[in-house]
Amino acid sequence: MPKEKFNFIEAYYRYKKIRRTEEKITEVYHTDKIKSPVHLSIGQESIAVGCSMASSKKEIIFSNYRGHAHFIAHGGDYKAFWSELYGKRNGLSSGKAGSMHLGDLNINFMFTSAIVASSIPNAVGYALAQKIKNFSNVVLCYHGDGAMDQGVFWESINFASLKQLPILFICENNEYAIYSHLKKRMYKSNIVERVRSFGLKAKKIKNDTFTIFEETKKILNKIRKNSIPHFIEIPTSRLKDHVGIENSPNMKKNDSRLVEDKELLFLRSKVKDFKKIDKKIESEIDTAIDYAEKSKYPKQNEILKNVFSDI
Amino acid sequence: MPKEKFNFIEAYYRYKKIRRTEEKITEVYHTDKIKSPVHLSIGQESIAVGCSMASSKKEIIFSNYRGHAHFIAHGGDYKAFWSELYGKRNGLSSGKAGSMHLGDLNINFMFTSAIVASSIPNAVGYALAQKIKNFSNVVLCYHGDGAMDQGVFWESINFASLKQLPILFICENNEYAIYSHLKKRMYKSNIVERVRSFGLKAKKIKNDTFTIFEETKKILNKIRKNSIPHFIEIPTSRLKDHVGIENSPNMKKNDSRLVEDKELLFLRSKVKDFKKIDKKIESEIDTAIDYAEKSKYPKQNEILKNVFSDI
Amino acid sequence: MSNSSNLSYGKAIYEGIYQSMLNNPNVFIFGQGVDDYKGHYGTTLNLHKIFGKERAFDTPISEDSLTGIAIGSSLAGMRPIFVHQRMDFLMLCMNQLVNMASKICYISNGHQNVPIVIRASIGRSWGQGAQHSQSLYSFFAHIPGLKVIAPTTPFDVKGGIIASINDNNPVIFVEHRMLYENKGLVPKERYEISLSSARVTKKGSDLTLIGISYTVVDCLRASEILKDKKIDVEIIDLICISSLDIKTIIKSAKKTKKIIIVDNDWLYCGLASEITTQITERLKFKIPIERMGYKFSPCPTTRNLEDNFYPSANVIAKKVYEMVTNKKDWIPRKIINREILEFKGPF
Amino acid sequence: MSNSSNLSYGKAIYEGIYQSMLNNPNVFIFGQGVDDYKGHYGTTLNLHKIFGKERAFDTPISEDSLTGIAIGSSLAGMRPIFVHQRMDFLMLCMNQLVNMASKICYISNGHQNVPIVIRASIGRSWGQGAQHSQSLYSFFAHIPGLKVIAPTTPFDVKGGIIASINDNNPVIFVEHRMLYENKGLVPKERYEISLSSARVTKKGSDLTLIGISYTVVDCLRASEILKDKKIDVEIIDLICISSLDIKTIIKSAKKTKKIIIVDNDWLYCGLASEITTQITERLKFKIPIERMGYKFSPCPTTRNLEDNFYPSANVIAKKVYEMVTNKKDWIPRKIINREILEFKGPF
Ligand SMILES: Cc1ncc(C[n+]2csc(CCOP(=O)(O)OP(=O)(O)O)c2C)c(N)n1
Ligand SMILES: Cc1ncc(C[n+]2csc(CCOP(=O)(O)OP(=O)(O)O)c2C)c(N)n1
Ligand SMILES: [Mg+2]
Ligand SMILES: [Mg+2]
Repeated sequence: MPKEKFNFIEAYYRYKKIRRTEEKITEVYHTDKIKSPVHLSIGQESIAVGCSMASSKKEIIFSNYRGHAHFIAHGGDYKAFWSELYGKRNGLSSGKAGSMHLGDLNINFMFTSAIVASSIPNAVGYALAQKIKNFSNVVLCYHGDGAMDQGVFWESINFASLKQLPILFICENNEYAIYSHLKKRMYKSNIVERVRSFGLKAKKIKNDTFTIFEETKKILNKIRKNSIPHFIEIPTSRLKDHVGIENSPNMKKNDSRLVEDKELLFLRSKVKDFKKIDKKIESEIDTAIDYAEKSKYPKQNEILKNVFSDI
Repeated sequence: MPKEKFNFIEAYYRYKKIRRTEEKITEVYHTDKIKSPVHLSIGQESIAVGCSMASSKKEIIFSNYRGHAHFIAHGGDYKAFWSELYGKRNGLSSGKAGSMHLGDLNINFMFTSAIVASSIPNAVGYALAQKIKNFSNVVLCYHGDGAMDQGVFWESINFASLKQLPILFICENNEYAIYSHLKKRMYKSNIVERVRSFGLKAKKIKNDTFTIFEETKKILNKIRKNSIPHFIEIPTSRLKDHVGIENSPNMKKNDSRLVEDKELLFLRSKVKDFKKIDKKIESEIDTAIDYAEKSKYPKQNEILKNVFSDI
Repeated sequence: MSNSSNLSYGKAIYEGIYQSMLNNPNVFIFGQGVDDYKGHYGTTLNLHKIFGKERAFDTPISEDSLTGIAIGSSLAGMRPIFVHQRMDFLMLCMNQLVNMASKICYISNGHQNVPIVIRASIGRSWGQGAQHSQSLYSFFAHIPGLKVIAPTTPFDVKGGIIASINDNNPVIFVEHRMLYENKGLVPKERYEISLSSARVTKKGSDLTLIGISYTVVDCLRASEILKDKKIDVEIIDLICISSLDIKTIIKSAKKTKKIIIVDNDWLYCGLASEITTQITERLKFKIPIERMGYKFSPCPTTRNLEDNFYPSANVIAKKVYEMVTNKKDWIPRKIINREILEFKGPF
Repeated sequence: MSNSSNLSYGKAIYEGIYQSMLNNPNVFIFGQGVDDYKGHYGTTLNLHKIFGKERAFDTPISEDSLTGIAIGSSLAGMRPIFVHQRMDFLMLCMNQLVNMASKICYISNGHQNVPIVIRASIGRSWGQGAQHSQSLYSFFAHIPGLKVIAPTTPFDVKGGIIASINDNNPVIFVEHRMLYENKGLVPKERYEISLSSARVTKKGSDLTLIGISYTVVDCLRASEILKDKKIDVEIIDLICISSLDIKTIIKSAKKTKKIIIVDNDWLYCGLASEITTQITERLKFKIPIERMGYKFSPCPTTRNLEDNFYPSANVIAKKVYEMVTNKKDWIPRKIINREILEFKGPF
């Protein structure tokens, strides 16, 4: 697709909405209304935006505890998202989940896990079901570079490759697992090469929204057609601390990205009426927070509900 | 080393002793004196013989439930081995271990595990200790192709590579995990390539005793000098069933290897006085079995001994 | 009964799975050796030929990811059955079972659920040693969100596997190796047993023996020996581990006023402690309750120590006699566990 | 006392480890974040600078293999300490702990042993949710060959970590997140506490509260509130989970004749059941025993459900009052858990 035809308006909207949401969380966090850990995505937006824009509504999304960006980009219920952060009854999971376990089945967004790499085999299992059932839905599995430290990652891609499953692994390589740099975890950072040796098609992709969109779109089409598992690595930076609202201690203090995000400015430059979008976003945020604030907490006796499914 | 200088007498002795021991087990098994599962090594002897002959007495050996060949080749206490199979008090572990958990610290042979791949990280940990302590002992870690299905294998080699540990992984690739062929477990059987991508020096070695010996010797020297983890894959065939004394159902009925072992014949052809060696082996076996037969079982009250170490 | 057949426990499991796969195309089964010529004690024999290799397949030795894969497929509407040759191997799956399978329904407030069945064989036979002999079912029962059952009879094992497959939650299904050949009458139809009811296997008045899985067989043998002393025990087959049928137990306790729990596992922080505790919490008066189980050591390989490791019919009978009569003057006649004596392995 | 200092629980752990590393060059420590600027609640701060990065290092997120690596290094004579930010992550290590670490000494008939320490933080704070809040220590206590302790005070945690490092067996060392800032007098020297003794934290006559780790703090607060009703409880700090100090418990039980066990975990097949069982097995007479612990659900994230999930000082006090007086007419005044209220995370 020629770059001009790319829906920059939508891209800017998604990108900015993620950024503003995370900033808003940072602002309200001191009130302790969000009584749970938050793992912010500031700096990593382009991946969620590019991949989500390349996806159809039928894709199945697996993410993790750092899932705000993916959730918002793929269009999860935004009001219920804020209510969930606030621990309210009309949140995505009635407050039982919180930031680390977002999910919304209306957009095939699976409830996420806070155990590193643990939902990667779940994504593979979902893809296996697609293959058994002869469905053409592709599973998208977002994960960090740290998740590749876990043996289960290698078992999972081995199985995906063995059974030739319709799945795309998206490695958001921010080079850190909490404060551990990749160099303290791998002898060489040859992620793509390692994955490729397991029989997947693997590629490193430049981190800009359009390129991510374009490459992902191509890959998703290939997967739909041939059911071959793919893997992409996208270098990125987490500008915030691993968890919580401070700036990342791994960033240089005067890192320019902390003041202005080039990618965001670029996307904005492509959108004439960006102020209208900004306004829309602010109003969506305000509405959602208002909704969350006014909502009720779950009742104490709901604690024992849904331990088991009685459907 | 020129092939002529190779100690063929010793090689033949070790090879034949393993073979005859396994055959003897097959003969006595029906008496039910060995009341535990046995995983025989018939067909895989050359690897144990070649690697053990390349090792010094200082090497540390990790093996697994299919450990008879390694144990005998590296010179483990042979009488205590038989006593252990017979569950006797003067066995390697007073009968508490049996065939699946052989060990003999006099030759640095670690007690083995019956959980696939589970002692691979132990081997890496031992190598880590060598590195911390500035010792130059190399750890040998024998394992099957099936062990590479386990995530812990990949975590373990990642760590060995990260810390540049003095360890040699020896993959006895008999292509089967019980009755599961490699093809049912890996998309491509590119074992060496996979391991290499993790930063180890990796190589596939032709399966004959001399080549294995020569290559291993070179590699061990390199490891001693530079502490770089290595991996070798050696194709082989398990002629017996996964467990027990029957022939392997995965072998063709008329497979020539079931009647005559070419490698054994070749080694024999290099040894003038092979009959003397044969006799020595038979006498060692008879003595050991006699010793085992005549020994006592542990007393019932020993069951609670050594649950904890009180050293 | 023409609507029943005399089936072995192994065949009964097979029939339950076969009928479930026939009934529901979302049911599939996998695990090491599922499609080999032994078919996990016959319980999966030729399923791949009948239902195709996408619905019954062999796997890499990757227990951790495969559990995750089972879970993921269940989120997509499938009903996977994951077979393990030994319970011990489940230690590799604990993260997926404890942190994922048991939590997803709750985390999603009921939007998602995880209908998976994890089959695991436990038990002795002969020389299995420390790593192929553990039961460990109390681990799973400790976790809210998991169900655990361990049927003893062919009837219950067929109804149990069908009920587990039909259940919308993760079920750990515990099978004992020494039971696969035991036979009994099994209805031909597809039927379920309750996942929260125990069974009174034998009525009696002098003392209640509570067994689970293979120890029920030990209890039955003990009760035979105890006839020599005219002692009449009641035997309860627990069946359900995570959902204790305390009603049935209390009813029996009130009648016999003496209880021995014969567990298939270590006692410390185990199932027998839970049963003891629930009984004492519910009874107004004090009755003698004893626990029997594995010796508190890893399982030794050599036979004479191994025999000492497991509770046996003889040891159970002796304990019953002592509790009922307050005397220690009886040595019960030796009784033989045919299936253990005859077991020649190797597997 | 000039030979003691007023240290936090976190600092006390640090001191125990620092002195052990100084004393024995075979001791080393590793785990995610061990060398970062937070140093696992200060307990590992700068150890890599003092002892070098070979003896204190950060790791990949590979819990399974790293447990195996700890075990392997211990076979070579090292004494590794493996640090986990959450107990929940130990579910990835179960194979190495249950099938390997606990069995090697026995399998080798004492020729080998595994002196490793596995440190794991448990506990609430705030919004930790289902996967960062579990205790699960009963799993380890269930397995012969593993030791498990969970000290509560700075004194015990220092003596406990040193004793664990010196022990020749695998020890699971349980730390509660809400205790790291609690202060107390701690001797400056290197000393050990017993790995099989409980401590009577407070003498009393009306009822015995048995706490473990953080619930001891809850029990102490409950006993404060109970003074309003002139009820005088005895409090036992269990400390040792795998080796129950039943003597101390029975002595107290004979005195107060009423017991409440406040566990830090789910109750079903858990530690509280084991304690209840051992008490009833040893006492000739019947006394009331109650168990309190987590609600039987995964831990919910939202605060008002979370508050209901954990046993609190208030709920404990109320239960004590009811058991002592047989009345239900008292609503204890609200007491505040400072450390929980003040916790603003995020970690
Ligand atoms: C099994 C497990 N071990 C450790 C942790 C603690 N932890 C939480 S996030 C994280 C880092 C993960 O890094 P990565 O996968 O790169 O994702 P990122 O946070 O960088 O997005 C760690 C170690 C965990 N949650 N689960
Ligand atoms: C974790 C685990 N899963 C399954 C088994 C059952 N099992 C025993 S040996 C074996 C095959 C191992 O194959 P491989 O590593 O190639 O060794 P080989 O037997 O061929 O020498 C399996 C699956 C086990 N012991 N441990
Ligand atoms: Mg990262
Ligand atoms: Mg093999």
